[in-house]
Amino acid sequence: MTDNTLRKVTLVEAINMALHWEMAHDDSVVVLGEDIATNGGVFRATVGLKETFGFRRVMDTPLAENLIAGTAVGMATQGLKPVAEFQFLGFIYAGMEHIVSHASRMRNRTRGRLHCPLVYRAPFGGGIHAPEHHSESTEALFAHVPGLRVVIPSSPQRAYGLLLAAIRNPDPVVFLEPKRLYRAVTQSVADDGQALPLDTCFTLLEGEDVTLITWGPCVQETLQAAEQLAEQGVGCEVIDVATVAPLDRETLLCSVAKTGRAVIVHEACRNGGVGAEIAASLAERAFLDLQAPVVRVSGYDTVMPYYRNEAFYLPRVEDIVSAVEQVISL
Amino acid sequence: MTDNTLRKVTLVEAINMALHWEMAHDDSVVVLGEDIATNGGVFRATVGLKETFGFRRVMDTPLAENLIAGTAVGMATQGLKPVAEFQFLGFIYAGMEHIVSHASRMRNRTRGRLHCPLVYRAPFGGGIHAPEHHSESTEALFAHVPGLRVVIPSSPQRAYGLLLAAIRNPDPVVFLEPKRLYRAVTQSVADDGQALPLDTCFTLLEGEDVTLITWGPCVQETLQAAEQLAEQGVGCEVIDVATVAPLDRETLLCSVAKTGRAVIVHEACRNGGVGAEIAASLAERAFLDLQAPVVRVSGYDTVMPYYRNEAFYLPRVEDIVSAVEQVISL
Amino acid sequence: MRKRHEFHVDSTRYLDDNGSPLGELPSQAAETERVLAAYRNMVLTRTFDAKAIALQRTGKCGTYPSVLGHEVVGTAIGQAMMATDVFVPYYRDQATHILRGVRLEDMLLYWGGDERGSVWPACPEDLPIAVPIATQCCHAVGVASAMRVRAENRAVVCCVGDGGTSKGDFLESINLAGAWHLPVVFVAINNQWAISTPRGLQSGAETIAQKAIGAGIPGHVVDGNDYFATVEALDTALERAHGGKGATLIEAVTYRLGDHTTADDATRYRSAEELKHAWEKDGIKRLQNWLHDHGHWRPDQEKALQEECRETVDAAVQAYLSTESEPPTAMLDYLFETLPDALKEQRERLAQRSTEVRHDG
Amino acid sequence: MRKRHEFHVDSTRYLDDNGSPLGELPSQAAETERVLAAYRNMVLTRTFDAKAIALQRTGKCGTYPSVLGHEVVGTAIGQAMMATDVFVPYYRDQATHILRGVRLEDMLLYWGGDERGSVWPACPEDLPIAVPIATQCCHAVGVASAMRVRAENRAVVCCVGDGGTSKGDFLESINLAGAWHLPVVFVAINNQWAISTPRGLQSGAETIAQKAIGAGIPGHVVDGNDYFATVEALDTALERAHGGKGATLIEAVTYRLGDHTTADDATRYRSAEELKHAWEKDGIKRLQNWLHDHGHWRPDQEKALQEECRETVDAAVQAYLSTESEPPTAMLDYLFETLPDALKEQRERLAQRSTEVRHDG
Ligand SMILES: Cc1ncc(C[n+]2csc(CCOP(=O)(O)OP(=O)(O)O)c2C)c(N)n1
Ligand SMILES: Cc1ncc(C[n+]2csc(CCOP(=O)(O)OP(=O)(O)O)c2C)c(N)n1
Ligand SMILES: [Mg+2]
Ligand SMILES: [Mg+2]
Repeated sequence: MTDNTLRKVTLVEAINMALHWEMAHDDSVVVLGEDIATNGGVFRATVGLKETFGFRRVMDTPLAENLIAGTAVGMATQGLKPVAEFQFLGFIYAGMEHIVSHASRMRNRTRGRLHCPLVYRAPFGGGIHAPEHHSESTEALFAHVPGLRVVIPSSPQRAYGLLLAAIRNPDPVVFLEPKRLYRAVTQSVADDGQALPLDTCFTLLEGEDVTLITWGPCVQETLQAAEQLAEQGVGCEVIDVATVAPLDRETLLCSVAKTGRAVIVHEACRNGGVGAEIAASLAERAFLDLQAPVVRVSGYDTVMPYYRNEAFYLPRVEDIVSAVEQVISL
Repeated sequence: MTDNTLRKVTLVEAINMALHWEMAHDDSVVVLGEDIATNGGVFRATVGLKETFGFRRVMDTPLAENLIAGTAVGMATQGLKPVAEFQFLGFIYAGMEHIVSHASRMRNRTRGRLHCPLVYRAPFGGGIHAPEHHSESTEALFAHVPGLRVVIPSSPQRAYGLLLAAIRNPDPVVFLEPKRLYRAVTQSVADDGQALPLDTCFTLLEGEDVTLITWGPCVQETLQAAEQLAEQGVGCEVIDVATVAPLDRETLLCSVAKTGRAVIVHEACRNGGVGAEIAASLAERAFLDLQAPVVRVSGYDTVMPYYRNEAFYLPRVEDIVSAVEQVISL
Repeated sequence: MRKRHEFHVDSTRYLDDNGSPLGELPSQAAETERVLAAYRNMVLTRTFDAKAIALQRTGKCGTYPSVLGHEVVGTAIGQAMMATDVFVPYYRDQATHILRGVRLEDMLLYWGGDERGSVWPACPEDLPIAVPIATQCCHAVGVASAMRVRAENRAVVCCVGDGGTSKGDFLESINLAGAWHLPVVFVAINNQWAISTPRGLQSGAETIAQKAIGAGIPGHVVDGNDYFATVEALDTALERAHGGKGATLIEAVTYRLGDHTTADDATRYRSAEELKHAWEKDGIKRLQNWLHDHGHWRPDQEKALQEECRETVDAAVQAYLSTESEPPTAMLDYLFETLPDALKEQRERLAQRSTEVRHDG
Repeated sequence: MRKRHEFHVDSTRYLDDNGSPLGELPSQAAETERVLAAYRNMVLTRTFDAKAIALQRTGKCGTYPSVLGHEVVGTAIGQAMMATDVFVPYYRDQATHILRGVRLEDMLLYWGGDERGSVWPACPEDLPIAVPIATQCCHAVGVASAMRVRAENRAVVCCVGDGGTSKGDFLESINLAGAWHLPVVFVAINNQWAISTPRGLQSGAETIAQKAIGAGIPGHVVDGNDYFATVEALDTALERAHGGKGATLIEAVTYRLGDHTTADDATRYRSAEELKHAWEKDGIKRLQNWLHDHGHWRPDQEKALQEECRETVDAAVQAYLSTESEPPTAMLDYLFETLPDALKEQRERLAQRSTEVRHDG
């Protein structure tokens, strides 16, 4: 790693950097989706790829998510490594059959003869005042599907390293990008092709009193809550799960063994969210360690409201703080 | 209710009875799906409907699940009450966009102007030696979607009463029928048009020592396990959740307040299954009542194996018994 | 032994780019009042559109999809439909909504992030805007099926973009419409672009209308900037539908004169030249010229109309801007007919927040 | 101003129901060895099929979809393809699989509930059976795209049933094949039924081949019981694909002579008469007659072939029946390339069960 590879970038630029790196270093990587080539993606995540790698490897598709999902499966069985973009997570559902019934099963079905080294990318989450269907947080739907990895970066560095890992992974990865963080923060990222692991959570902050477990956009609010709580003398351990499936329960259990308390924060609606699996796992395996119930701070069990009321749906720093105060008081 | 309405029927016959009853008593009920009219459905659930109510109300569709899901939405906005069959739950995924983005949202989107009084029926679960994709248990995918009810009968009586309730309900219901129970048991069912509630769990057996929480096909094995455990002097409370979303947490919490112990049994893979939400809810709200961790007995976190090894995937009576023994021993 | 199965679609246009007739006009041209009403609606739509974009640019409205270039086809649809028919829109159908009785402030509310923008008392059966592309096509055949089930003499008009015609929903739906002889008219509004994706990348087919052939229904191409061609095709298709003769696919060829939405910058992917060329074919100007040339319209009328439209739009903007947001509990209150017990606690939490100062407007 | 866009699809047949030429035959008829190899494959396929059904009836195999009536088209596909091409099947393509080198016992293993039935060393790039209808069409265009990306001179053949042509996957895929000029041949095997749903309920279109028009690719109808018509169409379409000229849709018209699967009872929804009529068009008999009539085949050869096929099938059945089941841990071992930590505990539990007596076989 040399100094001149260090760049100060936003999360979406880190995505773009990772795509450039991997396409330059691996001919089998191709990119496809709606408006990703000439336009460079509606969020500019794929900008420059067509110019550098040409239409052959950077493909604007017709408007059909089912087709995008399924075409990527076919490409992957041929040893290509397609990175398929869904313009928003809210438009991925038409592709669900290929994701659930094919991408995740091809290896198992053929006993390893064929497999699907593909990445399904999608911007997700709310907070950008977008129209209906543009603010979905349905990572739990994918986390429940055996054979899929579901990866969610929450910083430019992790976006870069996790996307590289996702593309190199020989199995299908659903890669969800928190769009309200796309340009919210910048970080120095070394453009050195270093991937991050897909099988461990990232401990962002160490603490003794309570474990805050989160991922994606809510990492921001959770870190802010931890800062406030630190001022009150409460030591928070903040864990970015990052790969929500398959889940690294060990890191979470170790942390809770230490703190005895856990608060889970996610933007998705609560019922059946990934938080439920984490809470259930902790409650089962850390039963004797837990000094308070595992509490979830999350979106409401409803559809994301149109943007006038969006802010009422999203978990806030103060919600996290008060959840921590609640579990700490027990 | 007169005696001559009592019939000894299987679960699939109870479904058929309920469809006949409701179509006879409500002109707005229509039925659609693949092979449901002339053939009466591949499981014979809709047999006789076409003969009685005609092709106008009993519609064989082209082969397109996305279309079936979406056509039902359109019909429902017109005040029809479509009961749409997906031939197997494993083939519903193509219809996911309409289920997630439209059926469940039409009322909310239009602030009550339009709504979707529809039922999506699908046989689900394994155990019948079927080919790939014919043994899915992905109820959790639907339970996580705000605005949907997910209802799962486990006996002929509940199939009859719950299906009537589902059709009459003014909102969309995903109605999953445990196909390995279709013909496994018979029960006397009064063909009297009496619906059952969609907002409460059914307590099938009362007991003091442990709460067994289950639904669908696993109700059978759970009851058998309870019987075995009764012989060992362990009193099991067996609860059939039936409506897995929205979840009646009160009944479950009351039971656990009494027993202090809970085992959840489902056929779906464990990670992110409905059992996770139940376990998380109990662990959070019954924290002080619980004398042992909530344990889940479930399928493995993988795709249902082809039928030679299917039996290794399915939860068995002995798995439930030993889970109970484990939580009782704490 | 070889057998040939032959198919065709026709394409129609009556006016040249300047509004001069290319030959004999259809009977619709003689209905002066209707033509004038159409023209007025086009101008109102365009005035509204400019204002909505301005509101977005000044932070008073959310992302908004300009209707520029769709005024003619949208108006023709609205005129051809009966009040008892059902309109199944996509998101760029402002011209039709206005004729169906949707209030301008409702459209602003919708794009301004308020669900109440889809409460349409004047056309309570029309479907709300479908954001997921082409999904509305399946709903349209569902609505048409309901009409068939009840043996009603009503029809459905469903709009979809050129991009949307690549998606299964559209293709499956036109097929069902053919198989079931449904009273539905699909209007594929071919504005040459799906965001940055040009029509040519959507399909190798010469026309979109020919997709009707695989569905066994008639397909027809019209110049979507030619009011007479478009309204004639709509009238004919709706007559067929009302007469129990089944479905039609109309491809209305036009051009998206604006950006895809206010979040888009079309200069990234298309040339100024192409856009300039498209403006030369503008259907409003064309109809205005025809009206002038045939003595149906005078400059002072134009001036008055412009003034009137501005006032109408300004009043709507006032109504929109003065509409208070819903309480946050609304996000739970319309999910089910009655609030399930499972959501009661969450609703209480939200109710406590009702008095909070909003983070955003 | 009206413009007419014209389209057509041709349908081809060379032999009458008895195998007599209706006119001049295509050049393929002169390749006697190839024709004989085709005939042999058809007979082997039919022999295998009868045995598989018998195994299911006696509890030795799971639900099985009979290939009866598809032997001709399946064989033509297998013959027309190069070894380096990729076959993307649905679930009724036994005749093709055999020519691709899939072993009969593999097919039995697959329907007998064992994932190893999809490990195909002889054609490692062919896609496994796709059970979810029409989904394979999207995979086919994906495979063809990979060939295009790598500028390879290879092609894909993808099969789909008449029912499958109503599903978005098929329609979206042929459209992409047209838009991207992909080297892919779609064969829609129109056997008149999709379980109990007759062809006429799937679509109002006169032919399935005409769905190609909306995708901008050539469509062609062949009598799928006519070996010469079918193999000629396949040869032509694959030549086009290999030559970089793009995709083709072939509709092979035949009849599903058996039940949908062994779980189905077709007498519930179709008449004995219709079935009898369909048997009169049987393509194997037709080709046999032609071979006889032209001196390429003798009764003693037929007898020897029948015997040989029986032996081949019996050997496969033995191999199948003597294959031990996989250990239960297999259900986790192929999910990911390497077992994630999250699954280790579950794998251990399964490993403990490896020695258990099976509940079923
Ligand atoms: C299923 C789905 N995928 C993607 C999008 C994002 N999107 C919004 S509009 C659009 C292009 C639509 O183009 P077209 O159908 O031609 O209609 P136009 O906007 O040109 O009127 C896309 C890709 C969406 N709304 N829905
Ligand atoms: C997506 C999906 N829906 C439903 C089914 C159940 N199913 C299996 S075969 C079949 C009919 C298929 O008919 P067709 O495409 O004509 O093929 P054929 O069986 O006649 O060869 C159906 C509905 C399925 N396998 N996949
Ligand atoms: Mg467009
Ligand atoms: Mg068929």
